[in-house]
Amino acid sequence: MAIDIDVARRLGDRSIAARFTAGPGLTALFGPSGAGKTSVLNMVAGLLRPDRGHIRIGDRTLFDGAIDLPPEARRVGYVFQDGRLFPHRRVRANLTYGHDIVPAANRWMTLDEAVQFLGIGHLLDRWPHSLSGGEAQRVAIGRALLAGPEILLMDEPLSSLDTARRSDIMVVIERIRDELKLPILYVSHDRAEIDRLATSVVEIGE
Amino acid sequence: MAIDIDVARRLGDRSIAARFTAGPGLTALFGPSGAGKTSVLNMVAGLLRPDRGHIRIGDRTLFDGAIDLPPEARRVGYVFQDGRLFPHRRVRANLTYGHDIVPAANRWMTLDEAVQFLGIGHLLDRWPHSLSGGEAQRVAIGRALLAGPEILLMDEPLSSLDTARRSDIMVVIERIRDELKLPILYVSHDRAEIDRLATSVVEIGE
Amino acid sequence: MLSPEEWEIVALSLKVGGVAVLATLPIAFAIAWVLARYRFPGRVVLDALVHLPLVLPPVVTGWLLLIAFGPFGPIGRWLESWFGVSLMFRWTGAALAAAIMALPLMVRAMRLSIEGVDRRLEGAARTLGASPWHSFWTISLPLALPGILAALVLGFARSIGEFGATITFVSNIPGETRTLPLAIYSALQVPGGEAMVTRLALLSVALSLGALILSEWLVRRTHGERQRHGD
Amino acid sequence: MLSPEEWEIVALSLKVGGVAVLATLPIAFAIAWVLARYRFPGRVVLDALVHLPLVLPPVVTGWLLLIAFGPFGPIGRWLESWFGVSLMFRWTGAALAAAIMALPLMVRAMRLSIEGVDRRLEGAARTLGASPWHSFWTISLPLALPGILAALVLGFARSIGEFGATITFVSNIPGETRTLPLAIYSALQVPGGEAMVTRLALLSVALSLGALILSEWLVRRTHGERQRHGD
Amino acid sequence: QERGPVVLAAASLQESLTEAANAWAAKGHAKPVLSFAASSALARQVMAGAPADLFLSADEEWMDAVAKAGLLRAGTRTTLLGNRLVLIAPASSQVRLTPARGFALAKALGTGRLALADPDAVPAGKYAKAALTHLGVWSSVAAKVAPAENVRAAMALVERGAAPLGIVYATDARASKAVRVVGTFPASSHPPIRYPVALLKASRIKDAAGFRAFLLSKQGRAIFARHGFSAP
Ligand SMILES: Nc1ncnc2c1ncn2[C@@H]1O[C@H](COP(=O)(O)OP(=O)(O)OP(=O)(O)O)[C@@H](O)[C@H]1O
Ligand SMILES: Nc1ncnc2c1ncn2[C@@H]1O[C@H](COP(=O)(O)OP(=O)(O)OP(=O)(O)O)[C@@H](O)[C@H]1O
Ligand SMILES: [Mg+2]
Ligand SMILES: [Mg+2]
Repeated sequence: MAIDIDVARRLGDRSIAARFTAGPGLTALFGPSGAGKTSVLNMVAGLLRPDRGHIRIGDRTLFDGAIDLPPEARRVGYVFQDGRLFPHRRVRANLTYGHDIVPAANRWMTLDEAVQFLGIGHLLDRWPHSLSGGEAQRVAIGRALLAGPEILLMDEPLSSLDTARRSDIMVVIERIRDELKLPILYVSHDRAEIDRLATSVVEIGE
Repeated sequence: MAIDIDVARRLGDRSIAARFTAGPGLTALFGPSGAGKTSVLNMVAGLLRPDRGHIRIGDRTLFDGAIDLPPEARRVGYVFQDGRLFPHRRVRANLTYGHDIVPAANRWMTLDEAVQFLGIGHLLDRWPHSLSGGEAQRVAIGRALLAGPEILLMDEPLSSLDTARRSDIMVVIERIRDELKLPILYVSHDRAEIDRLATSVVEIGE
Repeated sequence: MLSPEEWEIVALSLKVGGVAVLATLPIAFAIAWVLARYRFPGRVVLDALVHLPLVLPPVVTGWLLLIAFGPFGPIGRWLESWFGVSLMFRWTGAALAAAIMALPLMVRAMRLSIEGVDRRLEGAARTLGASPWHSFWTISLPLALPGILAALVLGFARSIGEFGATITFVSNIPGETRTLPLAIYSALQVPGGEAMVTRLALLSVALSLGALILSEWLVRRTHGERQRHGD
Repeated sequence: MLSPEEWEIVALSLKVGGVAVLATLPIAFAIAWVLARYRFPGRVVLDALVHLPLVLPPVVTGWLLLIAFGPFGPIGRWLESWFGVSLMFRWTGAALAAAIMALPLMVRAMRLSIEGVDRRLEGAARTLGASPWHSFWTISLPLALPGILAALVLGFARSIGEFGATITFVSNIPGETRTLPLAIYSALQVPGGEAMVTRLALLSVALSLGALILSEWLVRRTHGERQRHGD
Repeated sequence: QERGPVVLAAASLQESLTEAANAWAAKGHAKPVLSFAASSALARQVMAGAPADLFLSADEEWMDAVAKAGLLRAGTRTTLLGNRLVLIAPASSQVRLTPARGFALAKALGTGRLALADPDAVPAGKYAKAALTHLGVWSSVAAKVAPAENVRAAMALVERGAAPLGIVYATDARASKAVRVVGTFPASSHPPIRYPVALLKASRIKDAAGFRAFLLSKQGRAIFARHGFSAP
């Protein structure tokens, strides 16, 4: 599935613009802090409305001025830069939130699988407040994957993970990329990560 | 100034324990996600009370069961893993918060200096809500430095910064370490960062 | 311990207060939501309208209710002819009066909580496939729970204490509209009725204390627990 | 537009309501803070005590005030002999009655906001050198501002509308304790007084509308702005 | 069994009317439903169409208002009771004073206030004002009046020592141990205090007329007399 994005949006006194097409696989968004990487992901997710432009994933148009699918119809899995776990639900209920909503046919991962490869089995009954930074991040990744998305948006998903966990998860991301053939938009500042995972690299910048 | 730490604390069903001494310079805390790195920093900062043990920095005892200095008397500069900017103050007021409290003699950096090397001059009149991840992190670093601490606690301070900004700030950390001779406790998962900055490495783990 | 007459009064107060608060809850929440989330012309007017029963002396509110819902009033006539329902001298009228008096307190409490809900969490829910409705029920509403519980307690206490609007609107009929405050008023009219007043006042206090403890328990069961586990 | 007599009533209502709310504000905040932040034996009792004026019919509250603050009452006697102060029949007594009736509403609103303050931010302030006091003034208090403003609006509206406790405690003396609701009540007692009632009621509404608009403007000036700039 | 008639009665009749209703019920009639509130509130309810049977007002003015609205059953309005006005003081007070032309009320008050039901609004207050005007002392005390919500509230001010003197109905003063009757106002000093009663047009209960008749009967009047009411 190919990605075709051309968006522009004013934020305060800044203009964010990005325009790129990418084949299937993992597209790394690269650029200095404040360049607009998160904003682009928000536009793809439907959380921020572009002032103009279009967003197409495969043969689905998510946005083009006339069309503007709501976030829940876009089937994006979004791992936010800042976690955003639901504070009033335990870890288990956070993980299953999207999983329980989507039709069974759209899911491509079970709770057990996610729990196992993320190593969060011992956390299932905990409240998000009590998680360490890396633990919360793993739960957030699991929550996004379990909703059975057709495209993944990952905003520095590995930033606070230790090396072992990091390479475990990179293996999973590679599998998602290669076996499930899901397009992935991936923000990272880590050269090694990008070198290993990225099919293509897009520079977002001034 | 030497650091002498020996603390233990139960959190839920886990026990966090750490015991190490370190000379001056930058001590990297290293360990898997959930090992207790943030908890140790919280205990040093006075935000989490150890169940037993002691914390000494140079010739000052911050904690030893009998003594338990409040956070504001510890003169720690803490860059939190999750930012924690004050949402009701603009960036400038966040930066000067501690700076304005401490006696002028304790300060070792001016607002202008901090703003300049962190590259946040254009953000001074913004609200924290509107900052990008990396921008917020830079403001948080500036806020901690400007309070003129005697010891720095940094919890993955560079995780969402781009490479250029990252090495700029590493230069500053090196200067703080070498010229000001401030002890620094530094949490990071990035091998390259630790190799470049750390005087000593402490393993926190099960 | 309580005389049958006192039991009747207490039961009636509970019924009136309970029905008033539960019936008002969704309406108050809807108003609070609209006031918290939307900017529209007439917003201040709606806000002011909601506060009205707080500002006007209750007797005036009761009088307005009487004019509107009395058998000769426009709404009263309409209710009578279409549904055969009359609120005059009925406990339902007392509940209506209590509900209207409780409304501003309930709206404010819920509005404060709704304004405190982190809207980015709603966005996160949407990306996980939740419709606006589903995200409302599973995210926004539970996060606003402290305000809802506060609204319940405030509203119930206010209902249990409502006097002026009730007696003006539906009079002081034993077993039908004579709630605790009206019984207290009656006792106050009798010289030497202080003992009775004290007794009934203590009953009121006990009722609302019960509601208070119940709500604290609910808070602890839901919201409180996830805080305690935090740092 | 307004007669001199009406001006007097409005001015008095503003004075009584304003003084009541401003004097209660710190006390209510202290109580809200304690209830939100501390668990201690007797907490529920304090909570219940605060809610009392809401649950009791206002007339009973006024009667209790009379018993306590009247010349024969323990507090009244003490005030008289030590300070030579009497609240009886004075606007200060009316303000006291209004303050007590407004207290529960103000405490609840502020408590909701205090419970919503992220305590980790207070910790961050402490590491930056702020004493508990300084962190309270610069972090906790500003973050609880929405609740404080809501408390001001609710309390003021309630004070402007307070009738039963006031007339029972300090009676209905023109120029001293005759606030808007008392004037409205007097008008209601007279057959054909409806025109006067309407006029005075509209005045009440105008006053509280003014307070409402003022508070909305304050919210927008402080809290609102930093939200609008966000996402 | 048929429901008893709904009786709207002035709050000051609470004890006496309850006793009368019990006596009526003891004769095997359905017990009347008694609702006590301020006459003004009750009259407004009648005028808003309330389905009540009998109205007992504490003054003529509100009964007139109901009559003007055409809601009274013709020929059923009559005066049920009378009352007297008394000057009261706290039980501990030593004051001696007899209400008469030009009596030294202002002097007796000193800096204190005179507790009254609101003289512009509430019947008892209106009678008191009329009496004091007639006795030529109103102008000297008008600025010292403490107008209360109703007679009982005025009495509470005296009971609690907030006011050194007050004017209330004889029936109220009689029943309170905390006040002392200083003197009774001459009946000629104010318009006669009358409690009118009437059947309402809306009445559907046959027993209502019977209950009204019972109140006016010898047995009924005796009950009210025991509570200190005078015959009209
Ligand atoms: N209230 C609590 N109840 C139970 N467990 C808790 C609680 N608070 C913290 N923990 C656990 O204590 C451990 C230490 O947490 P801490 O935040 O110190 O880890 P960390 O080393 O900083 O990890 P990371 O690198 O992921 O940030 C974690 O496993 C966390 O889940
Ligand atoms: N409401 C706003 N007003 C003004 N500027 C804004 C607003 N919202 C966002 N911005 C700016 O838009 C720019 C893009 O933000 P964005 O979060 O997309 O950056 P980013 O590329 O993800 O950066 P980072 O790597 O630091 O997370 C930033 O400079 C940010 O300060
Ligand atoms: Mg970003
Ligand atoms: Mg950590």
